[in-house]
Amino acid sequence: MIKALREEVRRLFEEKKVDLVIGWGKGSLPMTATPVFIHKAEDVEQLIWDETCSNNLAVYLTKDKRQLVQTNQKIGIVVKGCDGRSLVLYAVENQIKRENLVIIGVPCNGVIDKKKVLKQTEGKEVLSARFEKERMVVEGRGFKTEITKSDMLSRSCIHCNHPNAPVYDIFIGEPINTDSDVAVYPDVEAFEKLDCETRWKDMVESYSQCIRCYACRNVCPSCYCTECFVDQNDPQWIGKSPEITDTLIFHLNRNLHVAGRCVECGACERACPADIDLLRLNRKISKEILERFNFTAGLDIDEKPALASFCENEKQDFIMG
Amino acid sequence: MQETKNKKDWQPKILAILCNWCSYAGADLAGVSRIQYPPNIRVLRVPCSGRVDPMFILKSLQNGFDGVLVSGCHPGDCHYLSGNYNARRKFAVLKPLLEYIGIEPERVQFSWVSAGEGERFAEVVTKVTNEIRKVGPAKRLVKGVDS
Amino acid sequence: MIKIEKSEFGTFIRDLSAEYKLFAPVGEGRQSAFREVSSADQMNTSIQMTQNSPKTVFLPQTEVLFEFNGDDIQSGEKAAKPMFFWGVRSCDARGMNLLDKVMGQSKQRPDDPAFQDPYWKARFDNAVILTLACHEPASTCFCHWTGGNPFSKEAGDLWAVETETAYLIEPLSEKGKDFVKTLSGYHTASDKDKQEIKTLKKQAESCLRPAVDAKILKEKLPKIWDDPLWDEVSAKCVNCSACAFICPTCYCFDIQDEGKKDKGKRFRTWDCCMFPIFTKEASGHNPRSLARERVRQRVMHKFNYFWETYGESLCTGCGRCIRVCPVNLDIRDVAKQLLEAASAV
Amino acid sequence: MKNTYIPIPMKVDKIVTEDPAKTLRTYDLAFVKDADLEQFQYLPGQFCEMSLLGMGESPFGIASSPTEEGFLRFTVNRTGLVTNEIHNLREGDMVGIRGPLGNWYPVEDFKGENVVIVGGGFAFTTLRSLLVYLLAHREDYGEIICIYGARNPDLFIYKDELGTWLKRTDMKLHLTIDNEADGWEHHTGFVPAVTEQIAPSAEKAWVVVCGPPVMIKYTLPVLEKLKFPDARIITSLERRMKCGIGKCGRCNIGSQYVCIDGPVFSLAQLKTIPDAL
Repeated sequence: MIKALREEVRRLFEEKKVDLVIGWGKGSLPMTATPVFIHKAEDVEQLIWDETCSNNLAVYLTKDKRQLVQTNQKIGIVVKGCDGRSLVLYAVENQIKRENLVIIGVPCNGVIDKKKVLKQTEGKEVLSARFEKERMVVEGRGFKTEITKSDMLSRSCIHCNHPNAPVYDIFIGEPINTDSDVAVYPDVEAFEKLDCETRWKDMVESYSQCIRCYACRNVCPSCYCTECFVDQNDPQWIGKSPEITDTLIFHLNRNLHVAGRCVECGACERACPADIDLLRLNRKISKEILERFNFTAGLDIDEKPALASFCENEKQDFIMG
Repeated sequence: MQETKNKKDWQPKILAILCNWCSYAGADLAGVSRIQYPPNIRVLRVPCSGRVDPMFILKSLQNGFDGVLVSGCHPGDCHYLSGNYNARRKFAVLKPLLEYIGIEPERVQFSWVSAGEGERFAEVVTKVTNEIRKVGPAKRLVKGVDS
Repeated sequence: MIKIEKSEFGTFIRDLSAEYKLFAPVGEGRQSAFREVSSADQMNTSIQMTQNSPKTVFLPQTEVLFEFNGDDIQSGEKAAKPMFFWGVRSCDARGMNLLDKVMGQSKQRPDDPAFQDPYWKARFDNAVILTLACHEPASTCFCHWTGGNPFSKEAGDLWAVETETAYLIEPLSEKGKDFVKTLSGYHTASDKDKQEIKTLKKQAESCLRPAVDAKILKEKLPKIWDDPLWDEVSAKCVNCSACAFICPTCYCFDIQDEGKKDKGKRFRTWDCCMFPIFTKEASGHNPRSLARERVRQRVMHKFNYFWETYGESLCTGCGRCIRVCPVNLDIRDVAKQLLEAASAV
Repeated sequence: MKNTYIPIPMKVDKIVTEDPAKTLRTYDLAFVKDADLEQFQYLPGQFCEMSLLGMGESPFGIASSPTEEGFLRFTVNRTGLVTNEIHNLREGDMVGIRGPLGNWYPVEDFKGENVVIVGGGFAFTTLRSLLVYLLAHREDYGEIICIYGARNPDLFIYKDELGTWLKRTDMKLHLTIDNEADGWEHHTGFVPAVTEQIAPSAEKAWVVVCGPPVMIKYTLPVLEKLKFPDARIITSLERRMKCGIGKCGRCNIGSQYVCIDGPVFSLAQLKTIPDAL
């Protein structure tokens, strides 16, 4: 698989089809991949693809990195299903020139969340990790244990049913077949069943861990405003104190800004240094949008995001009769 | 910010965000027709319900309103043709989201009231006020109040 | 050197918490931090390093500077009960000393109390810090790059080593000496214990990986201030502030007002040089508008600027930023790259 | 122990609107407590943080001179949140002041030597402080030359004083505007050009430059051409600030903090700081 990827990318450079390829390389820590920017054929050996390649690389086409796109150079980008959906979103929202992109799809069976591994090892540091199909053998000082993939799978991947990029120019290996592409939200439904009081308590408890580093925002491919509402200070919308109301309102508003645009790649949750399960609000919104408007973000280049369009006679049960 | 209110002489404070062309005129009609409704709302006039950023609603709850009512033109009557349709989609996401995190559903409500529906405006305000009175003073999301 | 058997530890901690506001490592993984405890079983004594450094106590994420009501202004300073920090690693202890150079003292106005931070002093001057030797430095640890050592005694008021059966404690500062005087009924460490310390130290040092001398890096950095390498180095950074907020020595803060003209509060809150708004002026002009400039600012501040003023690195090599960086931008790799480029110049 | 984060109360005594567009206003603030008046010792070039409680703080250079007792003067350009609010102040309103902060123009070193002051736009505030200070100790200093430019005649601040200074024989004031204007009988042209044309001697002289970055950028080469040594070219920097006492890290440039190592720097110093200019 990795060999095929490298060969394809080498070919792209040799055939002058790309000036730059964004992919994943081996990270400095076990179970960690890191984004790499390949500028010439010799460097393709840096590229890897496995269940540690969790970053959504689409993020490097917007925000502070926007100039990459603006310089009109031909960019190759390696994408999982969710990353590919981000590119579709960018195309819909005119953030990229499709013709300048060479989208390289890879079949994704889900990426791991290091935080979950850490839980499995009771916080003990992992010094080496080896994948064996559905299992990972991790070793640290004075321990060696096996973790089954399902126990360390990123939450975004558990219910993922878009393992392949919806749009691609090259696909490495065989696209993965999914039995159904209708999203399911058992986690959300479970939380909905709890009573109001419990839900609120739960929210407060987990979100009070937030240190406001905005990693969730900065790794989010859908969060690319040139000036985020958080950074506006005249008027200042968001209180800067970590008081729970300010923290919650920041997250709620961020979730609302990506409503109908979130591709549920889970980058926010994996990036969170405070270990907050950020995805649950995004997934709630996605569920609502799917049920009400039968819309899923980042699948169709010709379809506007749910909150940027409307139907005249659609369900309005939430409006007072 | 807000002082702790004791339950019995507490009166709900409700922000009514009204679209200039329909609901605001509706409120006006209710007034000139001397129709009685609870005095608990503070009116914020906006050009169109489409102008209402969910942030307005979150901030009003944070800054001490016990509830928020957003009211615009009936579907099809928008002065700007599609403002209320777009608003409807935003609200369709916002309302369940707030409920999901544990904000009492009664606190944030939406309605369509036309310029001719003075009666209806009074009914809506009465209904909203009563429902919010039932759930009591807002505590969640409120700044400076320990939830 | 005093010896506290692990069997005595429970009572020792209980007595401590009676005298002091006792802080110790609590919790696991990404939510571990120094929190107030009252008994040994609340502590996580096995943790190598907490996710959040003691900074979260000494320089809290937010802190009320004062509350105002009309013309009446009430300072947020609180006369705190003396604090005791158990189990601070040497990198963090050094970090707190570095913060004190900025917050508690003033290089530029050494004799003017107006330039010392009263809120910081109320806590730091009032705290006894016990530095606990680090047996198993993690793969992300690089304190030895910046002149530290897992068994370093350079920072803290007390120094302790955990052995098989006991904690061996010796004083480092005046505060520490006074504290030790208050301890009674404990044995003193035997030569055998001292031997054990030597072996443990060796083991610990064997965990450390080859070092880069931060001093050399400091000398050379100015040469490549304008080097295009910074584009490469900053390419994958997403400019969040995870690294800065969990860093024991990042102290930058913002000052904000809340409330109305007649009633409200002024508070400070952590801020970070990674955010564009950090330096954006009212006119709209921003001296550090580019991501690369902001990344450079952080690296230079840690490894050169601070050193220029205070004679040591602002990085203590705790490696937290390496653990949390969402894109695995490893500061050690950055340092190596920069050093290489600088040496070539 | 003194808590520098807590502002001292001051009363707005007098407000002068400097330009027809009302974007520049000058505020004279009176001390409310005598103790504060006693304690507040400053020199030209220092600044203060002006507080509007509930709104925030902004740094402003002190435009009054320590030789003018009993009040502080600030000229505020309407740009952001706080400055807008300041412009809504009325005489008699209260504001909070923290300071004096930062360092000052080396008036001690100036003694017995000539001083050239080059200013542009509303950055003339601390230069006014300096000029008034020098004139108050006139006998201590040699020749005093002041070159002050603005885009058009309206945009000069302290117009009345400029008039009296023009008449003085113990100093020379050169005014200049960017383009010709009816009834303008002073220089025309940008500050750097006018400075070059006036060509003040660098002999036993210091030069203090303060103005918009672009003006400073083009004036410095001129001064070097006129043989002013870097150590005798003094300027004042601006950066976003919060604490003003060298803690919050916002105004950090190189190893220096503008709020406490500066804002006054010599060109010699600035050349050693990476992103200062």
